[in-house]
Amino acid sequence: MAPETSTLSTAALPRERAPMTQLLWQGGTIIALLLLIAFFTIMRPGVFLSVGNVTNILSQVAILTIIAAAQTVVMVVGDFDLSVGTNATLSGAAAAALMIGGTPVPAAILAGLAVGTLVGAINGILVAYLKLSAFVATLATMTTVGGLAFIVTDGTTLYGMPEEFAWLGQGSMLGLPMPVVFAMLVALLIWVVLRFTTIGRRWYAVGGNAEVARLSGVSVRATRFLAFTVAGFFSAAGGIILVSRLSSASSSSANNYMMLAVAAVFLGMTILRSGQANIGGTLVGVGIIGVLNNGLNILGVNTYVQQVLTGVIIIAAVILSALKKRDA
Amino acid sequence: MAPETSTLSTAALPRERAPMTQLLWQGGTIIALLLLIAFFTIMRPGVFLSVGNVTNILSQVAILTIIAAAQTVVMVVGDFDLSVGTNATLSGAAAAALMIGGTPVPAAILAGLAVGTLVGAINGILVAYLKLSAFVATLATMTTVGGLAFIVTDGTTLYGMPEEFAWLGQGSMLGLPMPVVFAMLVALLIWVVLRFTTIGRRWYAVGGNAEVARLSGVSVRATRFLAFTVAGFFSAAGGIILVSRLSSASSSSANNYMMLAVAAVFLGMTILRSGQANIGGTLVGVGIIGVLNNGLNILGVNTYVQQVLTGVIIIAAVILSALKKRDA
Amino acid sequence: MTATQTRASAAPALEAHDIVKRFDGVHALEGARLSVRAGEIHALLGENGAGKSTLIKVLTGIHQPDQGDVRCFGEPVDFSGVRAANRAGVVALYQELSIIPTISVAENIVLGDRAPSRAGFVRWAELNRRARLQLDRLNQRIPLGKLAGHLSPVQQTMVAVARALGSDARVLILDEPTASLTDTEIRDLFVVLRGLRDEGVAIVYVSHRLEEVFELCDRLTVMRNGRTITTRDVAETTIDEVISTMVGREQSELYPARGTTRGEPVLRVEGLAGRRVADVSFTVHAGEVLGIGGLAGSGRSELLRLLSGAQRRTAGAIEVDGAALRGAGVGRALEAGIALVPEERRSQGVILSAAIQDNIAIANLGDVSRAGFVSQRRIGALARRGLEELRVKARGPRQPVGQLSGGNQQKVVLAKMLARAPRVLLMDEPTRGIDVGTKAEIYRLIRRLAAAGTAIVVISSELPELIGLTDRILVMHEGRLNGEVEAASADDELILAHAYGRSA
Amino acid sequence: SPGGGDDTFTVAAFTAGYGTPVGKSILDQFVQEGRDRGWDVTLYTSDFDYDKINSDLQTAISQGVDAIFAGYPDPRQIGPLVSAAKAADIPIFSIDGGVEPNDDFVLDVTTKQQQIAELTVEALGEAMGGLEGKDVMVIGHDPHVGIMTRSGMAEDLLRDAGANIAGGSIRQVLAPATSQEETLKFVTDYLQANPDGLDGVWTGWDHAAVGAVQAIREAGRDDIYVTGVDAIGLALDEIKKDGPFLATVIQPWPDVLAELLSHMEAYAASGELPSTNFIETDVELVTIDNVDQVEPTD
Ligand SMILES: Nc1ncnc2c1ncn2[C@@H]1O[C@H](COP(=O)(O)OP(=O)(O)OP(=O)(O)O)[C@@H](O)[C@H]1O
Ligand SMILES: Nc1ncnc2c1ncn2[C@@H]1O[C@H](COP(=O)(O)OP(=O)(O)OP(=O)(O)O)[C@@H](O)[C@H]1O
Ligand SMILES: [Mg+2]
Ligand SMILES: [Mg+2]
Repeated sequence: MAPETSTLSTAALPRERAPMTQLLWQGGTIIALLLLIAFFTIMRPGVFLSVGNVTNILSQVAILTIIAAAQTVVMVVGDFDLSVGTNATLSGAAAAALMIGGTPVPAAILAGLAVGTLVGAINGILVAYLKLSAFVATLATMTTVGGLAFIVTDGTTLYGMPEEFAWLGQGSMLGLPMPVVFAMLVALLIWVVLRFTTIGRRWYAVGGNAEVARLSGVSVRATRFLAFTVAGFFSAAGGIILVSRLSSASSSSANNYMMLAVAAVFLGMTILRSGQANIGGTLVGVGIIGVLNNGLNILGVNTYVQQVLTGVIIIAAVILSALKKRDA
Repeated sequence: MAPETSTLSTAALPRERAPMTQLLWQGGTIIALLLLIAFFTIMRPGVFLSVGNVTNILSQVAILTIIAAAQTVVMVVGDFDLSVGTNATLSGAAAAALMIGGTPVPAAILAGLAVGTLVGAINGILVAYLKLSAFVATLATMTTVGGLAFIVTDGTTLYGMPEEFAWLGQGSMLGLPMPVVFAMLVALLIWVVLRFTTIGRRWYAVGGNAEVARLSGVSVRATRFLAFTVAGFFSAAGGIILVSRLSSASSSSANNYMMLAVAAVFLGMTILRSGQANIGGTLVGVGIIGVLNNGLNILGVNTYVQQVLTGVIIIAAVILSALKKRDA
Repeated sequence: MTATQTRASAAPALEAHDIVKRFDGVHALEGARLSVRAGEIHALLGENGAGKSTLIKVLTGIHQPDQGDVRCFGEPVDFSGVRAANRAGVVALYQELSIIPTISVAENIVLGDRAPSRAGFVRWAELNRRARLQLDRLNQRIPLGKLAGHLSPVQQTMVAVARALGSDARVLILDEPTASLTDTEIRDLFVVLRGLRDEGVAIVYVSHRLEEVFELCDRLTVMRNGRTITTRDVAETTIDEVISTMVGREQSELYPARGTTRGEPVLRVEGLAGRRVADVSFTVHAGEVLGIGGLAGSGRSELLRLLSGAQRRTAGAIEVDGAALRGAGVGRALEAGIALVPEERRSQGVILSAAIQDNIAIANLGDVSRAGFVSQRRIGALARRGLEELRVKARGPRQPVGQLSGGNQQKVVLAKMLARAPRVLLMDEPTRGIDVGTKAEIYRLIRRLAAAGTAIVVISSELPELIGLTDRILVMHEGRLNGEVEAASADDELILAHAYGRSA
Repeated sequence: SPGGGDDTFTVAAFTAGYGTPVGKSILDQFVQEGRDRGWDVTLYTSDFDYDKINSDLQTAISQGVDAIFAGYPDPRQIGPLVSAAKAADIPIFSIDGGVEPNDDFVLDVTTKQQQIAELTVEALGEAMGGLEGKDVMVIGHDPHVGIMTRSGMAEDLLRDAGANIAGGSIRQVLAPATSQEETLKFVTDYLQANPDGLDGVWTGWDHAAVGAVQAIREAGRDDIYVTGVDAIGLALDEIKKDGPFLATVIQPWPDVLAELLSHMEAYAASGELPSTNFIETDVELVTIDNVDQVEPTD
């Protein structure tokens, strides 16, 4: 501690001597991820960490990454979006239906993105302007949008999109499957926006304390609206890539991603001391989910037991970081 | 104090000079319920409000009521429990498995209740003592418990419980189906506890501001732990009654009730100015969901369209009360 | 409150010996001592960040000390938490922590274990009786059934005070209870505190209002940089002496000289009306510091909120440098050069979880960004400048604001708005919770800004501050302006007369 | 390797329906039988997550397998793994992989959906004394290919025989897992609104049928008949009671599996591919007359 100089006349601003401690992250969740990787590597040496399997894990988590990134944005502003999953389903199905109906691929993709963005904007209006709790509002849109997805697909699975559409989900670039490339781009983009732009700052400020942000001149409503809209857009992107990957659009293809995305973001929040949502953390969370899933499969663990273990390991990871926090 | 309007919905308020304006409830959601009832009555006069159909609606919402009441308790302390659905499934399946294995019915029921209570207590430990966010903790237990339900049922549907067990879910008393009787008892019990007992008031205090409560000497951890445990117990009760009602226990029979319960409680929270969870409101929320479901079925509306309308009407109901709030 | 008081002479009611407490390498306490006797009111004084609140948290078991020990009536104690402390008769009202907004006033006052019950059922009549008793003692006529969240800030504080007073404590600790109270409430509180003292309760009283301390307290302990410097009988010392002990040197004049020049009109307000405010017109000139006086709830805060765009106005015009302010919202007002330092720092001023520099940046995004991208370097530089100017005691610009002492948090709010170099600076209770030394510094800063042409409007519930700092004072009564006085010729009585609605 | 080489025959088996009773038991049985034959079988499962299945299988294919076993696949959602397998020249053997021949598989052995629909609709007609003018509710679940196909066929058969589809069209259940409760509500509500408007309920699978039976019994009716598909134990119990549950259909999955295994064996031994790529096996109607001879499928 600075010597007794903190009097009025002599400026007493202690130097920031240890900037490292200021980074304020705690590795509990990251340690959990590394432990999982180590465990599976030891259990199946040469298999788990093989190039093929790593690529496989990456492509299994690619779409989750995109949807979790969308969820991260909403959680940065302190809200939830329960509709990301059904929104992805609907947007993907809408694009597929249009393509099957003869709309050119690019136009159909844009239309799908527009659908998702529109759903996001509606969430934004409900939460930001009509002041509904994000939970009810997005629960309701989740239900509605899920119903619309059933209607668009007529309850069945749509297929038979043009060949060139398959590139989005099944092509590859520099040896990486396209979904992985897109996931990396989306994560990078959202990371940059959250960290380096004024809109990212505003999102964090609104998430920190909306009233303080408002009194500091942030237009809270527009900021929050934008977050939901952006989440809608990226959910749609995730849904469309999924449809391309499967060459088919079922009536509930991406619905499950909501829970997984929320889990990933929450896992990631434990990584920052401030407990905020952040892309780095979300990627770690996605990593835990993906590694666990793939590793347990490789070990041949029964699906039911996998489910049990997944829950237990998520809790373990979070407890690990809670313990670290208490020390500090 | 104005005439004893103590409907279930009004927050417990001390007698003294509490003027009517302080009761502070707003009818938006109730109006929505009445509008729905009026609409369906006009559309199908003589059918919708017939004694038979009203009893039918009541028995359709009975189990939701029990699980939503459990969720209400947790939401009063300001948390969520995402595991109520899978917990109900697991508890019901456990009781069923025991009965099929020859355990006497009462013992099997007690064991099922114990399973649910234990899951609730684990949630309580994770959230109250280990300070995990309720969302992650109960998301994880939801997953684990869901997996256990698969294991207990071996992925199939259990059936062949003793005849006398059917009474719980299929018997009736004074013309009311037993599930309805149980739902009424549970709602009444939780209403009394929330409104008139010290533990109920402590739950509300913790939900209002846990930090102030803690610094004022409320044992926040024990209080919160108890809320989750109670929720676990009543979820189990709901699950067991459901199994009795269906005479079968599938591996995910009650999972869906979680979302519906959350929606019901949220709808109910709009009826108090303070925005707190409360049993009266939850019943209104359950009523909206039940009436909507039955009414649309009676009108013969397609399932998918029903889903779309359910979301839209939930939003409409909440907006209605938000508008009222702004006036006030 | 029983017969324990007679044992007062035996052992001190509460003692702390050489307490050391560190957070992440910050030495919050480095050998703090305190000894409070039953039947006395003992002031705990020190600059912002001296460690007063931390000491209180150690005494009541919220923090465990790294070294040192605590004794209660001679017995060594090691409270595991607030409940343990309460059971031992040690009760505290913590700084800035008040009420539970979603439950009734009565339940807020008789909270938790103390709620009367029979077989687990709350005895509402008894609960109400007890709550009413406490409010009556404080002369408060707040409806018991009202949701506490719907009370004004002053009323909320009084409810929290009532809770602490009603706790049957043997040792009662109050951390800046009067920071957001006006004279009337303070007077009522003092009557109750003196009564408790006479019944033998040991009272620890933290405040930055030294006049109050000298009026109320029997002994005082001064802390500096986490250490206890001295404990004295109030009768044997003076305010000046205490100040120099607190800051480690002599204190110069508290209030700077008034401005001599009065320039062009900067802020012109015409027929302004909104929630709780009607028909307000006035003008503030460059170089002028305008004070706003009035009773709690008279609409002073609402007036500033209307001016700053935080609240929508229903009528009236606002002009800055001759240009009319159009549109609504804080953003517009800030662009026009109007900045507000709000009264409630925790809910309106700072994002507790965010770093100091991010708090400051959020109101200055234009300055720290280019083409939508922010510059970390500029954010850091801006924050550093503010921290130095206001002498914030912090580890650096990246420390989360929530870790700062109350007074230092307030300085961050000031820094945030000052960084905008506003044309009109609206300050609602700007020195609430700030130590005397820094107050003088802030007064000088305000004068400097005024001299540089900024129009300044200050609300203060401390009449000496209002009179000493400003050039001119407008007094509000029930939402309207009710008189204007020149500060140089004003006194408490004149201002209060206007405040109570009498037109002088 | 195919063609009788000396190293082990490796099979990647997958199903997205491991969360369903039949899916689990047949896949477990396949793994067992395969290992009994000395094959190296790896099982990939998911709960209807085809994204995961496709990734897993693509990896397996890239690591080299001799054959793929597809259990109850949705042919529309396995495009990526089919192309990967084709590129690597790996044959896919499937059970219940659709309702018509499909070049994606070297062999798909399945049951006759048309026969299922015919048998059940006939049974309803007999019990009700003819279908002409009768009101029959059809309960389906379009996301499931098999159910969608047979419920569509049943609807056509009913209409052709002059029956009315109660409610105008097929009632869709949202989630198979909760179908018993959903159907219970459907039928109860329908009977509230149209007490005289229902003579029979055709359901695409037994869980839904059980819900319908319960609704009818609770409404105190004995003149409405229900049929299901799958012959799960719960359904067989109801049929024995001689109540509303009229009939179900047993799909002989163990026989289907045996048929498929024989073709896989031939391929493992000599690299010989089946001569046809689509085999439909007969199904059997279960009523009170033969219910005692039927083993439950779950
Ligand atoms: N949780 C914490 N983490 C890090 N530092 C802390 C924490 N709590 C307090 N401090 C530091 O301890 C020092 C003493 O703070 P404390 O709140 O006790 O001051 P105070 O005397 O009450 O000041 P004020 O008059 O402004 O309320 C400050 O430098 C503060 O930043
Ligand atoms: N009865 C009330 N209910 C809710 N909020 C109130 C009430 N009275 C005042 N407030 C709030 O309290 C704050 C201060 O109100 P107001 O401007 O009337 O008082 P003031 O003169 O600044 O006095 P003080 O700030 O000391 O209470 C404002 O933010 C206002 O919204
Ligand atoms: Mg303090
Ligand atoms: Mg004020």
